[in-house]
Amino acid sequence: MSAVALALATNPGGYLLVLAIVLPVVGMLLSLVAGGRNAERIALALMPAGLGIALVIAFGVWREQAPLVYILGGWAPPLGIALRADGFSAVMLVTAALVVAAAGYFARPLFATPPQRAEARAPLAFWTLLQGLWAALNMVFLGGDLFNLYVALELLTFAAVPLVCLDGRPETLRAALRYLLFALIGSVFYLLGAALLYGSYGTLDIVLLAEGIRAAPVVAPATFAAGGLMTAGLLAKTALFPLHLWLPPAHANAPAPASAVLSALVVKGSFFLVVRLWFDVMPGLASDAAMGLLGALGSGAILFGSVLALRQRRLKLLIAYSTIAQVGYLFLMFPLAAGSEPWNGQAWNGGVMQALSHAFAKASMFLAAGLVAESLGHDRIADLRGIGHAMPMTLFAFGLGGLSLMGLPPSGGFTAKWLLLQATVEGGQWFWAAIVLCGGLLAGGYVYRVVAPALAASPLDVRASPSRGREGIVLALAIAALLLGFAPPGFLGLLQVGRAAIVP
Amino acid sequence: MTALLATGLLAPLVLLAACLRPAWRPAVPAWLAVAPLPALAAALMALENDPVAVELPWLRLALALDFPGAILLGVSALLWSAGGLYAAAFLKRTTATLRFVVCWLLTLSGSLGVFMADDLVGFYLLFALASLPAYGLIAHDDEPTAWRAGAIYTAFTVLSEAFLLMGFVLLAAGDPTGSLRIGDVMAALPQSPWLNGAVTLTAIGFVLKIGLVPVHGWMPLAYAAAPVPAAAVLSGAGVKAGVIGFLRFLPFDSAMPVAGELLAVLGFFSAFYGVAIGLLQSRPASVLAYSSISQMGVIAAVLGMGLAAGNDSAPIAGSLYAAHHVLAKGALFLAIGVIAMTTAPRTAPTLFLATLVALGLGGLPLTGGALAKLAIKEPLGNGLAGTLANLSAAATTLLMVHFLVRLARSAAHEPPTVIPQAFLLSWRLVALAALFVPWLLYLASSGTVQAVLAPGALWDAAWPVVIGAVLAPAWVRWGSHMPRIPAGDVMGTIERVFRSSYAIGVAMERADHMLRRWPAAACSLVAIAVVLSAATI
Amino acid sequence: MTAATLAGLTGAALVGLGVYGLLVLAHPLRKLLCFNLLGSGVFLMFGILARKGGAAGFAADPVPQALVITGIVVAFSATALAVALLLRLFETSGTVTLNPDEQRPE
Amino acid sequence: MTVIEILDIGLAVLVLGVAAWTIAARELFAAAVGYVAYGLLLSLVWVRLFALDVALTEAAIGSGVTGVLLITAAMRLRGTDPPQASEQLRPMVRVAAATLCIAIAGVLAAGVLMMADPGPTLAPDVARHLGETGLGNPVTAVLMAFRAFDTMLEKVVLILAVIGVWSLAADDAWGSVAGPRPLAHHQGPLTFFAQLLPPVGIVVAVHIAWVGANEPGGAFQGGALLAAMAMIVLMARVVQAPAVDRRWLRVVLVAGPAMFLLIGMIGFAVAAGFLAYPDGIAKPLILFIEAFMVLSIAAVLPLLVIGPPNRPQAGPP
Amino acid sequence: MSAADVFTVVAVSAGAFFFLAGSVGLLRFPDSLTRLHALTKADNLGLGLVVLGLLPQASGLLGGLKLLGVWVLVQLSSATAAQVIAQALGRRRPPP
Repeated sequence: MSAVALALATNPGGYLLVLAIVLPVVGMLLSLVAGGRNAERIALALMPAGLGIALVIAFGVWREQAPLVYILGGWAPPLGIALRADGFSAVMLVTAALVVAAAGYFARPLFATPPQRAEARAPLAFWTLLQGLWAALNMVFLGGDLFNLYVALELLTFAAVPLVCLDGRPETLRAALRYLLFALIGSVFYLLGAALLYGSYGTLDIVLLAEGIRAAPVVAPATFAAGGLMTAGLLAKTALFPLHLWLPPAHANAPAPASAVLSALVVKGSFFLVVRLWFDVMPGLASDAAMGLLGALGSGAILFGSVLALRQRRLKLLIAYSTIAQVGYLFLMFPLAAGSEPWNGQAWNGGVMQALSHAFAKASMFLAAGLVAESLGHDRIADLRGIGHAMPMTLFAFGLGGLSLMGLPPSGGFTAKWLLLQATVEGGQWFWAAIVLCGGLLAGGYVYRVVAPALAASPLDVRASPSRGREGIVLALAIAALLLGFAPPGFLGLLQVGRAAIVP
Repeated sequence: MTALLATGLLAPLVLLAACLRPAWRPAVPAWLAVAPLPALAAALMALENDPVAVELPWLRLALALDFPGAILLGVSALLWSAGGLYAAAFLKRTTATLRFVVCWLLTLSGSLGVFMADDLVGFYLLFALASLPAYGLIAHDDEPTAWRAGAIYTAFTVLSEAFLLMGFVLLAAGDPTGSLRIGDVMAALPQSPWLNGAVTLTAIGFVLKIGLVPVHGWMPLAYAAAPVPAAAVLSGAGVKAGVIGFLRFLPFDSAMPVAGELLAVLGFFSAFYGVAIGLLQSRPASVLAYSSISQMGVIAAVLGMGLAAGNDSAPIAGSLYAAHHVLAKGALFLAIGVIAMTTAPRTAPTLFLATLVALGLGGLPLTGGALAKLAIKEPLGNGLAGTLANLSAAATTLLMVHFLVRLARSAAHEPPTVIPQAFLLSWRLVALAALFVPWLLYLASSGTVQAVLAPGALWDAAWPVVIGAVLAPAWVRWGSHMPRIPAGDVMGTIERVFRSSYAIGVAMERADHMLRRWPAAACSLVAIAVVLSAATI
Repeated sequence: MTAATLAGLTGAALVGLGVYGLLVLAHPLRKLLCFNLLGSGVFLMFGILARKGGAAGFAADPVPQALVITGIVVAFSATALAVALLLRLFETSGTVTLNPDEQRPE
Repeated sequence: MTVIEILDIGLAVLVLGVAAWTIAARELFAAAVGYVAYGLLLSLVWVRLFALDVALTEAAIGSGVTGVLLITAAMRLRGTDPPQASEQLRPMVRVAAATLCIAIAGVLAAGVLMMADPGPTLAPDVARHLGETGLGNPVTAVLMAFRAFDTMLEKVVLILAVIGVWSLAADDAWGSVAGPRPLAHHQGPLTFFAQLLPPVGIVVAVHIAWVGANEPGGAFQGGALLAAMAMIVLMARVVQAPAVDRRWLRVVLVAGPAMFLLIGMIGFAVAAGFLAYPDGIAKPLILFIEAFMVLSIAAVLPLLVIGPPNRPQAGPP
Repeated sequence: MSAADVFTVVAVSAGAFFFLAGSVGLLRFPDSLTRLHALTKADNLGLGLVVLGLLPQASGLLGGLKLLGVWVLVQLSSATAAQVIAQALGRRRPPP
């Protein structure tokens, strides 16, 4: 069977993809109905199950060395909708499950329903929104239809925005509104692009569209506009420089577990779709100029984000700007990984590794910052001197995350940079190498700004020490970022499964 | 052997894991001296037998020990062990012990591991481990000078890591098999299209680590700020991570005249520059730090000449010279600590031993230093390079006399509390090792006693020391009238230049402020859509 | 010119108008209005696709119509959420400005 | 040029004119009202595109419910416009923005003019498989069968929006109700209207939902009409909205998507898989799901319009 | 053209005229109450004429009833709306 035919039929194990989406949706609905403390119980109970499903999917993709496919309702595309999991989807699913679970267990004391009440606003909202967000992420990673992905993206945004302003302070409301309005422009642009593609090829299915674009004697002019519009829309949601206006206030003011999920996963959701678009839907249109533009924006993000991170006075703002910088690295994938040379494959692996390791490292750092803020009542960097003495585990986790951002071994960040740099060398694209190295130096700078004074032995008044368990979660995330550096070759092979450039 | 190497690498990390349990923490310092011993045993075994190479697939790490690696590992382990003894006693008199212990153990595992690493990534990891955690040792005193020293040290370290990363990537890219083993990579390097880039970037990375002029400024600041045991192990063993880097990653079997001579020139310049500025220092630790710059310069010169000539015996010579420096420099730093706790008349035995070790750095006959100097004679040859080396030995002697004078003056004034026996034991152990271990190494590297004791050889070793010794009284008499240069000399200027770059940050912040306004960002969004569409056509 | 083409051109113009409003109007509620204008312009683009895809006895391709219906609902959800946010912002801070930078620390 | 064409052009000009006026209107309130008019005109355009289902949806949601939402907001935000001086734009920015927008609109217009006619279509596929669903309205078939997943998710989006809106409540208002208090004495034309209309509205809503299987209409349009009834009743202050923590309210909210999911999962066991319907009983199943969706929609839309709970729960004064 | 058709054309045209008049009033009258007056009066008449004109064209009895239903509902809602608006105006600005 041809690759296209394979992508249009359910294969064994495909039903798992449905479960991965339905489970959090059901959790969300049940949580809403059951209300109160049950919302938390349901959410926490489903997280391990979701993680299990994600792991089984990843294992299935790895064992078959082929994407899992599920045709919803038995209606094959173009009429119906398909779900597909390739290697990239699979690892993102697992990452999302891990980070969501970590944020969930971390959030328990923050979003517990007060004992004297049956139900309170923030806990109910948090637990339901968290599950909604998780469902949306899984849909984004598995969706095989551009319009279905639009709905998933909207779901993601609607779950993410209220999380930003759960505390109801005006500045968080303002940040949330800014985020929502800007993201909405992005959605509309995406939708417009999808319309143009449908108008040209009569389908919204990713595989069929790719086939249509590839087979067309001349590329329909609307395709160009669609590519630009959809990408720009997605970039707005990814907060790629210079479209990052909403990210720092939103991520820096949200509650810590929300910040962790937003920074680690939500921006990756739209990034994931940009990758889908350029590598799966329209690889033939990935001209040097277009990919160079994306790479240049990424470079701008690296430099701007890092320098701005160096200049922040608040820890969470620093981490938020660091997210802007780290997202920039992801976009170096585009000039480097477009193509079918072996080094393109390395760049692909590098980009994916960056997405994964940043997810773990950044989640860990945001949660660590949350613990610091809880213990001190503030997160002013200038007043963190000696925090390492008071909360050694937290600082250690923060530092490990920082190492991954700097790209020091052993960490996923190092592997990512190593692979990206190898690709720049073999592709002769030296400019990106310089940017990567500069970014590493600047990351060293902003991590140092926090860690070095924190190590000082000066006494510091800490309201309450964080619980062992929550520190353990933060540390576990940082260690996950670290362990990615030990990923066996088979793992890198998994990332290549279903990569369009190597599918015959 | 695999087990021994692995234990050598992991022993410090096991101790580190023990720190996780608060109940065990107080017991950990006592084990600091033990942690390096497996590595020492591994080094001795490797010296006995042929070079070994093992893989630890579960750590994704390959380890190997050849002769240069083994001797550097051995002496470093010795110094770390003695230093651990000192540190354990030191920790009883200081605060923030946990931080010190953690940083010590991390640095230890990196510092020893880097001599064993046999693959690019592992080397990079261990090199980083040998460098970055040392921040905690340098800034241990928690005062502004220590913070500044730590900050500058970290900045240089991170910069060096960046150069190394790119250098290593180029090295790896040059090997078509995709192997990351250092042996394979270096074998493929001469044919690599990126030969020059790889060598240059890697060399810059290591130059930053060994502190050649003009990137030496961090060294005097760091060693002067660090507590005695930390300064001893960092100046002795820590900095050799850079030396082993040169040994591993310069292609000595293919001559690269330009690169080699460039390195040699830089090395010789550093050798004399270090002495010149060192003479203008008054703190003993700063003097020693400048001496380190000078000595690293000599090693760089040796390796540079070896690279220029394609001389593959240069690594062994360089490693012998470096091995002596490990012990001698470590010992002298420990001496500073001992003297600082001893009142004047009772300093004599310590000063005597220190004199032997210090002059050994200049090549005093029969000391370990003389053997070290003998070892580098061959790669340097008898021409200009050999003469310069001898002159630098004379200069070093002068500097060492200066050091001894400053050391003697730093003796305690009031009767101090009793000096811990561990301090004395540690210091004497390393000092004696500095005097005698090079003999063992020399003999192990197929040298003969006759060659050392031949009158000609004795004279060759003696005359630079004599010149230095003759000049010394004059310097002691009048040198104090010379202007003093702050430790770190050019560092002040570099910092000023760096500060002026803050303006860029301010400008970018302003730009960010503008870009993040709604109309600007929204216009950017539309513009990106338009430009990207156009770019795909 | 057919009704479909005319509707398509209307949609294109609406997209332009909506984007312009989103770029230059400061009041969040006006932005939201413009978002809805822009959205309906995009839906009209789907509409012309549907009309031009009329075949097999259907006056218009039903698939884009279904997409538009879903899209309208999603856009409404977005509007409702944004309005609620805006009103809450006004309630708590007394202003509706989106410019966050007036409140930098120190 | 035929009369129809002239009318079409007039309609287009009117739509664009009202849209432009909405943007340029000096008063916020006026802009919101303009938007409602715009929405109604737009549904005429949809009729002209032979997309009656869309026209109904646009009229109900695009102009109707959204209009109520925007007008209410504009009333409550009276006086917040014009913006502060810091937000005034330089003319240069306006020109740049206008240029970009003209570029986008121009590209799209070119795309419209170049569009193939007849264009790519899935209509034949829909026609081929319509019989398997038992439905007569192809749009409903797409919504409820071929792309049922989208529709299910869209309901989840609505619920998530409700949670999002509720999450904006003040902490001490949780558990209370939103919207205006009911009046003690029912009087006036609005009350009369609110008491008279709902029975009619409910009948029409059920009718629309029911015929949606074969003719224009369907769950969403029917639900929206039902929601409109609920909003009129709330606005007339005949009853008050239920408190947000009522269990029955939650059940009604999730009933639609939950039933969709449930029947979808049953498809695993008895049909071709998730969201597949067994042969022969597809239509009844779809109508069954739609019934629950109507309920959910009727509950969701008014909740979204009246906003988060904002006062302690209290009976009529 | 049958008589019914003629009737339709005449009635619908008349209805359209009243709608137009109402719209002009909306735009040209000086204050809210007079505008309201124009709308309620003229538009109701216009709608009635249009519905009346369309009745002969209705498809069967059910179609005719639907038309009448529309008319009734619009009557109801516009009357209510006019009342509500007028009340709101009265509250805001009591008559002199």
